[in-house]
Amino acid sequence: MKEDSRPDEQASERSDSTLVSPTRGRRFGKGAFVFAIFLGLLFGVGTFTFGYGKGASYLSNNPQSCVNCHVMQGHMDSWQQSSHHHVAVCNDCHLPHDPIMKWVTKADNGFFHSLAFTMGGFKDPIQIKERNRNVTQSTCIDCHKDFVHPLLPATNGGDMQSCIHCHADVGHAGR
Amino acid sequence: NIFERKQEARAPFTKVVEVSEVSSDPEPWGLNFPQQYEDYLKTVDDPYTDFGGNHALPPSKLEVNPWLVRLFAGYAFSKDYREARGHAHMLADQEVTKRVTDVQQSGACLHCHASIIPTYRRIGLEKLGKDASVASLASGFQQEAVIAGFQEVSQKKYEEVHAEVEKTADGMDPISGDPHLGGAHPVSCIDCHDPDTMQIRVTRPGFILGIDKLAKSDDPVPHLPSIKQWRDKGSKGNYDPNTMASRQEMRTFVCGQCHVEYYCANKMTLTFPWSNGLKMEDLEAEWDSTNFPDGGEFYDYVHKETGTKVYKAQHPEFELWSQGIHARSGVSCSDCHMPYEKVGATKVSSHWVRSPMMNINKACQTCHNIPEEEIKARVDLIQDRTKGLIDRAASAMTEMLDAIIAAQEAGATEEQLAPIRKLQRKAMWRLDYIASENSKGFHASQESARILGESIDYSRQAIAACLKLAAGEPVATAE
Amino acid sequence: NIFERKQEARAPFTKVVEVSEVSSDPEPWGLNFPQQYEDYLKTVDDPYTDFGGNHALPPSKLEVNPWLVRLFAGYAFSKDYREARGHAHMLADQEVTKRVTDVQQSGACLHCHASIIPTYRRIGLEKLGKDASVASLASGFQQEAVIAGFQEVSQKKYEEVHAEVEKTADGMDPISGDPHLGGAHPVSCIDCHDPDTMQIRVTRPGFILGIDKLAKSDDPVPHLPSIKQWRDKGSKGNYDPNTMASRQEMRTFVCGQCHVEYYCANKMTLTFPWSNGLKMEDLEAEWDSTNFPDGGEFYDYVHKETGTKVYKAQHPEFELWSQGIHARSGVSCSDCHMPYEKVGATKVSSHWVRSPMMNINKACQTCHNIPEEEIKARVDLIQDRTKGLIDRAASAMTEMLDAIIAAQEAGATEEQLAPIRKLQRKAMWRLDYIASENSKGFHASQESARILGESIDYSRQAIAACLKLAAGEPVATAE
Ligand code: HEC
Ligand code: HEC
Ligand code: HEC
Ligand code: HEC
Ligand code: HEC
Ligand code: HEC
Ligand code: HEC
Ligand code: HEC
Ligand code: HEC
Ligand code: HEC
Ligand code: HEC
Ligand code: HEC
Ligand code: HEC
Ligand code: HEC
Ligand SMILES: [Ca+2]
Ligand SMILES: [Ca+2]
Repeated sequence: MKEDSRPDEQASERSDSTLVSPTRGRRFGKGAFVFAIFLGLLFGVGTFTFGYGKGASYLSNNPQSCVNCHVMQGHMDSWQQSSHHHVAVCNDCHLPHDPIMKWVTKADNGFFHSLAFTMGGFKDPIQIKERNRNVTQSTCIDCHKDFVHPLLPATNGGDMQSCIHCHADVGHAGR
Repeated sequence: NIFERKQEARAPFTKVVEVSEVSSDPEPWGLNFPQQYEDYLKTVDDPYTDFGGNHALPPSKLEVNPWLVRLFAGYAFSKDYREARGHAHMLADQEVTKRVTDVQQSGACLHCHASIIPTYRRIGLEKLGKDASVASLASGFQQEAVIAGFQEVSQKKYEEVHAEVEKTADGMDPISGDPHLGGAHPVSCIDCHDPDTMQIRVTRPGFILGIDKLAKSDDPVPHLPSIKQWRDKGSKGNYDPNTMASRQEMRTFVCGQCHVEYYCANKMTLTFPWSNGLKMEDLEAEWDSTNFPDGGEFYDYVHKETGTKVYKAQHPEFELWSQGIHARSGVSCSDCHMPYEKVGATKVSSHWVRSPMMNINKACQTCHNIPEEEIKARVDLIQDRTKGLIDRAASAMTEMLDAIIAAQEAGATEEQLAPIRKLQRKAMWRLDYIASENSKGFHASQESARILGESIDYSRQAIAACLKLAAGEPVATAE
Repeated sequence: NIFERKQEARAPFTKVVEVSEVSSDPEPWGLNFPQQYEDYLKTVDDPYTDFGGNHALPPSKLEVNPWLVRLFAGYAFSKDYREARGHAHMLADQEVTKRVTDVQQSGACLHCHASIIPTYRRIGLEKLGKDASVASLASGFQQEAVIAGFQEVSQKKYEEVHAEVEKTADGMDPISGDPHLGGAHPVSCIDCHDPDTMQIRVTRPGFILGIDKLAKSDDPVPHLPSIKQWRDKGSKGNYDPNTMASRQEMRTFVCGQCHVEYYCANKMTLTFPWSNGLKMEDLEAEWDSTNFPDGGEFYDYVHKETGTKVYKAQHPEFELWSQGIHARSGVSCSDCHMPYEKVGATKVSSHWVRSPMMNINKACQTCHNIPEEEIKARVDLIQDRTKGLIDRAASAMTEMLDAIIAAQEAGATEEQLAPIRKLQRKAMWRLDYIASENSKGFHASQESARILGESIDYSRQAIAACLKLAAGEPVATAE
């Protein structure tokens, strides 16, 4: 796939400012601070793994880089079968589309996956955490917000259904 | 909580015409939301038009299952009881059923068959001595007045209340403020939507009171997380679905306003029996412990063949769904009965509320990625098993009636019959519970079979008890 | 750590030692596949070791459910009947059960409790007058000989056949060709795997003959697509699972070799009753129409309290699973009981075959993306409903036994009792079917409830019939 035809880029072109919510901005302020300290403290431990496990692949958009960790293989295999494989790579769904949170999440997940992979002891099949679940929901909405307009809350701050309540298979049925 | 996804609102829609809390006529709403309105109008279509033109009534359940006539002996249901059909018919079907034309019914019947909230509000406001003008009716929901009006008319005569609905305005000219009088309507946009925001909501007093009782019970209701949250926060005040339920829960609650077991007659106000929980036994326990205002024991009718006071179960879809795997998985009524459909560049909820089996592709296949015939085969299998057990329970029930009649003819005393009547009531309630539920077991497959198994048990225990009476043996009491 | 894991990903497996068709001792296999062997050995662990050291037997079902003693009155099962436990125990548990020590059992018992195929082959080869040396035993599966041996020993005495198994070589030195004699083993690698390719396979004659009968029946078996394919191609010859079944089907069939209803005693060869299909009624119909070689009507035992000839149902896991939603969705026994687990970079099947509830994460969460406690709660709910109905059916059954005894004491004739005995047989069979199935209803939740509902119906019909007899009324025949 050519770099310039990546769907996430098309998507971010399409995305407008309405999705950068004030709430998210606030959360970033505090979260990023705590995160930075934490990262600093643990940096030494994680560095070898991060490097050897091609942790830098987190900085890339290539799905192949995710399967440097074989625990991601099932997701990769079924992503290739999925309705989205030609329109969205892993990062299109798993990284926030807003430019700042994107890098925070990248660092955060990249670091913790490396740590978890090295130390073991994570759940198998892997279970997504609430925080990352919210990321995927936000990316669905970002790409599809026109189409799903009626599903958005009628009033500000209202809740809405989880897309994968119905579309569980879109990214990857397998785990 | 996975349902809580606080989001920014959608862009406000453009209102072609203004609608308000008095707009029970759906037509002006249709100008704002043509797609939903068009679908809604399709609910006049139903598979029964083959039976001789649009005006024919749907098939009689009594003819298909003659044992129902014996089950309901002495009750209005034994005169006329038909298949349900689309929402557009609900008011007309009620008006012409022999249950209404041949029997005096109460005004509470209209709670679920007409767009009655503005009428409740008007009568409530009058009762409370407040302004009941059309402008006042249009100005807000005014729950207190709605509930007051509901309580006021529930026990009045059907015809009387029907006339009240007809004389309430069903709309108001937004500029002149003039009322529009278009008569009574079946369930309409205003019954499920806030006219300002279009958010879904519940309006029916029966549900608002019932779900609060449920929240205050100790039924775990794992499928209704907002109730758990309310309890965890100390169960303060009342549980208010309109402000506390998640949107996904609301997608079921709007249906739970009507598709539920109820008491609806002239001895007390319309009641949803949820104070112990939503299981069949919980509902039964509420009826068992209810007394009428006059102090008498609760019952729905005296079974004519046997003289036993029994309960009538009506369409407990919400309650049975609650016991099923879909409820536990967070699947709402609307997910299946009002699935999203792609219309042009957007997706909307199908307002053609109907059997999902007429629309398997949208109703099921998004979640169940398997062929349509296979889905149909699975539903058929569940329904066939249920049907087989219903027939079995029905045979046991009719044999029981014969046995009780024989015992009475042989001179059994009331004292001797007392435990047998208890068994009879349990057996009939359980059979009716599943037979009157409209999914033929689908909404909770194992639970349906369990309930029917119990019905068989009680019917046949009653038979044995009668035979023992005849033989002069002592009869054990029902457990 | 990562370094190691990367290595594992590339490492192909190397055969450290040679194993062959005579290698019923799993130890050498374990050198080739240490991970699977290690898991396999864990099947000695079980939740019952708390009950007093590793050698204690698991809890007695008879003590927990005293009604079982009455259900099995006059049959070996009334002497000793326990919870199942891990595969490692299967042979020892059989050797020490009072059903074997106090009663003369047949050699067919070993079909499912020992790694017996090389013994069948040896005896079959001898019978057919062919070379039965260890080298010949090791050389290939030789199905004809295996089946001949099976038929030869099925009706022999248990002790005799056990001695035959002990004296068959359980391995062979690949270089010298010397036999290894290690005694009898419980189910072992060779029972499910081809020693050359490690492909899974079925080896048990009972299954090979049974599944062929099923394929030749008209049961639709939508969950076994390869049978449909074979039928579509004209049902030529025999249906051979080892060459025709899909790998996913094989992941169930290996278990279906043993976890099935059977006849196993000395009147005829071990039989799996699948000639009409896999539903409870289909199995019953086969027994109903079976005659023993001596011409007598088929039965498992004469129920001691009542003198009725009845059937015994044993662990119909494969059959009940076949009626459930997981089977229809293509989910195999191995998916839940031998889930994949990641060991380093490779995925292996957990050979610690056990309750999936001990391993919810791997067994269920691959497909059900919901919290572990919620999965447990769903299983509990299904099992509690089943348990409730089992208790109800058990009460009905014991009351029935009392009623029949009373009728006999009152002098009922055999002619009068005939229809009652039919009802009794049906009631007991249905109750036993679900009570002896080991998932407590989970494998097919609605079907389990349906079967128990029918059991209740028949038990209580029999009671009424007895009471009518006492009253001198005519008794209708069982439907
Ligand atoms: C260094 C190895 C490694 C790489 C490379 C890797 N992952 Fe992971 N990933 C893991 C491990 C281990 C976990 C489980 C963490 C846990 O459960 O605590 C995980 C968990 C996840 C989760 C669930 C996270 C959560 O905690 O909610 C997501 C989503 C994910 N990975 C996506 C990705 C994507 C997208 C990529 C490529 C851009 C990727 N991973 C690359 C090892 C890796
Ligand atoms: C179209 C969107 C989409 C794409 C593309 C996608 N995913 Fe996901 N992924 C999701 C969603 C949605 C979830 C969360 C599921 C949930 O909430 O249970 C998820 C969850 C995960 C998890 C957490 C564990 C689990 O299975 O729930 C991992 C790991 C993961 N994805 C890895 C990947 C990798 C690696 C790729 C690329 C090969 C990828 N994903 C591509 C949408 C996507
Ligand atoms: C990077 C942008 C992007 C993201 C992120 C994304 N989608 Fe899509 N999605 C698309 C595009 C583009 C298509 C149209 C594909 C086509 O036409 O084949 C599509 C198609 C679909 C479809 C129709 C195809 C099908 O699978 O039935 C569904 C449903 C869908 N998306 C749901 C989701 C959900 C749910 C998520 C989040 C988990 C998501 N999408 C995330 C871009 C995206
Ligand atoms: C709590 C809500 C509720 C109340 C109160 C109620 N109904 Fe209904 N009614 C329904 C629902 C839901 C259906 C559709 C399901 C069904 O047919 O079982 C229905 C169906 C009907 C039908 C069409 C099918 C049939 O039963 O023949 C008639 C006629 C009817 N009701 C008459 C009445 C009458 C008369 C009363 C008052 C005694 C009444 N209803 C009270 C909710 C209600
Ligand atoms: C105000 C009461 C009321 C509400 C609210 C209501 N229903 Fe109904 N529903 C009825 C009545 C009454 C009927 C029977 C109409 C008849 O037979 O004339 C009915 C019929 C139906 C039918 C049968 C349609 C057919 O074509 O056979 C379905 C399905 C149904 N409702 C589902 C729902 C769902 C899903 C919801 C919520 C989204 C809902 N209903 C909300 C009262 C209601
Ligand atoms: C998972 C899907 C699903 C959910 C959730 C569900 N239903 Fe149903 N419902 C069905 C199916 C399937 C049928 C059987 C339709 C048939 O036999 O044609 C059915 C039948 C019905 C019928 C009778 C329809 C007719 O044609 O007569 C009514 C009324 C109904 N459901 C109401 C409800 C209500 C109210 C809820 C929520 C409390 C609900 N359903 C939840 C799938 C569902
Ligand atoms: C309650 C179930 C449900 C939920 C929740 C849901 N969808 Fe859908 N979605 C559907 C159904 C059903 C269709 C198919 C409509 C059709 O084929 O007409 C659909 C269609 C779509 C399509 C278009 C498919 C196509 O064929 O082009 C997209 C894109 C989509 N959904 C995205 C989303 C996103 C994003 C979300 C979350 C905001 C979401 N959906 C939430 C049920 C759901
Ligand atoms: C029996 C209940 C009921 C009635 C009556 C009803 N609706 Fe709805 N409506 C719903 C539900 C449920 C949704 C989905 C809401 C959600 O997911 O938040 C909905 C959604 C909508 C939406 C949002 C977009 C969409 O399609 O999801 C509009 C607009 C709408 N309805 C218009 C109308 C109009 C106009 C009428 C009258 C002609 C009407 N509704 C009658 C239950 C109802
Ligand atoms: C929003 C998602 C969703 C929709 C829509 C849905 N289902 Fe399901 N269904 C589920 C889930 C979740 C389960 C529970 C099992 C699981 O976790 O996979 C389930 C289970 C089932 C089962 C097995 C349970 C049983 O009672 O045997 C059947 C059959 C079934 N669904 C049929 C249907 C049919 C028919 C429809 C459409 C009328 C439908 N479903 C619509 C999500 C859904
Ligand atoms: C068709 C295969 C098969 C045959 C033949 C068979 N068994 Fe079993 N046996 C099993 C299976 C499977 C289990 C585990 C499931 C259970 O306990 O219900 C088991 C469990 C047992 C147990 C442990 C639990 C208990 O029942 O106390 C004993 C002891 C036992 N069998 C003895 C025997 C004896 C004696 C015979 C011969 C009369 C026999 N078996 C014949 C398959 C078989
Ligand atoms: C050769 C016969 C045989 C085969 C093949 C077989 N089993 Fe068993 N299984 C048994 C017997 C016998 C027992 C009971 C052992 C005891 O209680 O001593 C048993 C016990 C079990 C238990 C209970 C374990 C416990 O810890 O409680 C499970 C679960 C089980 N088997 C599942 C399976 C599955 C899944 C397969 C296929 C992958 C399978 N079995 C293949 C004969 C067999
Ligand atoms: C979808 C998952 C699933 C499938 C498929 C499945 N089982 Fe089970 N099985 C279970 C569960 C859950 C239990 C209940 C375990 C408990 O109560 O601890 C169980 C119980 C059992 C037990 C009793 C275990 C014990 O601890 O005593 C046996 C034996 C068994 N299954 C054999 C089989 C066989 C043979 C098959 C295939 C024909 C099969 N199962 C298919 C999930 C499954
Ligand atoms: C009761 C049946 C059974 C027994 C006994 C058994 N296996 Fe397996 N084995 C299986 C099944 C089922 C699979 C999965 C096969 C598949 O999916 O193709 C498997 C897979 C395997 C595999 C392939 C890799 C994997 O783990 O999926 C190996 C290697 C293996 N077994 C070795 C052994 C060894 C060594 C023994 C004896 C210690 C043994 N097996 C005993 C049923 C059995
Ligand atoms: C390989 C996939 C797979 C595995 C593994 C699996 N399931 Fe399921 N399960 C399904 C499917 C498919 C359905 C049917 C509904 C549907 O289509 O979503 C289902 C349905 C169910 C249902 C609803 C049906 C009913 O009887 O009420 C329950 C409960 C359930 N599964 C529990 C479990 C448990 C517990 C386990 C582990 C022991 C398990 N499942 C393992 C795929 C699986
Ligand atoms: Ca009632
Ligand atoms: Ca048997």
